[in-house]
Amino acid sequence: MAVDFFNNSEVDVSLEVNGKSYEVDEEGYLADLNAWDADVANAMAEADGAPLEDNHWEVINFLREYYEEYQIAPAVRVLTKQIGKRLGKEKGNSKYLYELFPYGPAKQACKYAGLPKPTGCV
Amino acid sequence: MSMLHTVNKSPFENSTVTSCISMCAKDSSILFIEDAVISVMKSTKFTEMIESSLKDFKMYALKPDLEARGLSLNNVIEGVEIVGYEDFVDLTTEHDSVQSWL
Amino acid sequence: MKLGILINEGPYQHQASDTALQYVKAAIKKGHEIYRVFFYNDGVNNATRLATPPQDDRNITKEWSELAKNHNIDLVVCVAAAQRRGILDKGEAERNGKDSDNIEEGFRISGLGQLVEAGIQADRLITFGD
Amino acid sequence: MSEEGIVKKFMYVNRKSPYGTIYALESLEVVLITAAFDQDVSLTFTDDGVYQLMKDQKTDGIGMKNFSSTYSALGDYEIKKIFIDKESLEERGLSVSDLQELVWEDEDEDYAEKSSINLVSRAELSNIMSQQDIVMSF
Repeated sequence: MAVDFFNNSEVDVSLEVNGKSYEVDEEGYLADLNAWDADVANAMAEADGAPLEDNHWEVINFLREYYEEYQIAPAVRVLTKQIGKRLGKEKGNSKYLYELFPYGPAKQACKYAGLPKPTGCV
Repeated sequence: MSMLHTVNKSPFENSTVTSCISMCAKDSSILFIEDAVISVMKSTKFTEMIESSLKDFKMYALKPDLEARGLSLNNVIEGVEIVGYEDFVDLTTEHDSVQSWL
Repeated sequence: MKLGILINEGPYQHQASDTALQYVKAAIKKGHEIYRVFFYNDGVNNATRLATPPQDDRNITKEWSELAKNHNIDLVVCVAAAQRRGILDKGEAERNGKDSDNIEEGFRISGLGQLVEAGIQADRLITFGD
Repeated sequence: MSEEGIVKKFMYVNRKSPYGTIYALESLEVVLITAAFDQDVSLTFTDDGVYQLMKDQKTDGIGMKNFSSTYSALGDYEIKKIFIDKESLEERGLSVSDLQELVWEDEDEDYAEKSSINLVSRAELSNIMSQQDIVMSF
């Protein structure tokens, strides 16, 4: 089923992937982060109307590695700098990242990557 | 730059008062509030430490906290100034910055 | 002067919020501007309107709320610390699928950036905690 | 995200060991946000706060999230000034080799890793603290 980004009207939302149902919150974030796999990410993106391509996966994989290593999702500026270091300067800028993830790399890419929902701290 | 340090723990409870004193720069001041007012009483095992530190910096104790705990103002170590909340405000504005030791 | 206040402990367990209240009242009396009071750590518990202390005890949450109303003070509760401890406004309750909110009038929930901004904008930042 | 270009010196003083209370974790959260505001941020670890940086923390047994690896991300957030109180380490029978190595990458030198850790005496710390605009102790 479709999970809209800022759709708060749904109660008890779930995401169907390969016949399996995953609990997600009102904004589409996975309730159980351990349940994440690539199919879940693809299903989330398709539900948002923009299927994931290799460029998206580069960022999603980076986010998962970063979280695994440091136990936090990187701030956008850190993400930009690190992407620039790993994938080349032409990708290490917010224009590139926002084109990939129009709802904002912090929110949208972290959602697909199965990272905790940002608390909206800044 | 002068700094106001505030402390709120009894020196009998933990080492906050001693840490604060050991890291207080020469032209700074210490204000004892809440349970830390116990530090400035005469004839405790900390009296000597406070008295010798008075040579290096100014010390203040909050009167309402002394009174609330039944601590006689007459038994406050000489040289420690007894102040109220409005003086507390003045102390924060007269110093360049404030560090609250928690 | 513009003063920023940080409160890191909840009401009743520690004297921190009481001392902060007395300090803020004295500062207002002396003509200073309270730029913001920011509630962090267990300090977010100062914001619940559901607390019902005995009638002969002080109601710290109400006192903050009234002081804020009378002197137009910005009372900000950290969203991340509040979510951990179940302090919610209407929007946060909806966003997180909870059945009710509990924030007292005069308090607002916002990000930690508001604390940093208070540090930048105010002339002094004074912390009260345990 | 700086406020009209104002840059103040923010120092966070960490004096408590991790896990027993939430102060270490929530201090780290403020630190990361402050860095996002382009401020001049430094961290001090003193008293039991030095235990926050211990190597090999394993929290599975207490059922809490191990956030010790997050300190290694400080360099990514341009936080390069970490002060560790030498006397607090000595009092606890510790040396700097018991602590995590914290580094930052110098982009201008092909991302060369440089240490962020400064081992300082209390006298030096006192001097550094008194030069700060904002000191928050957790």
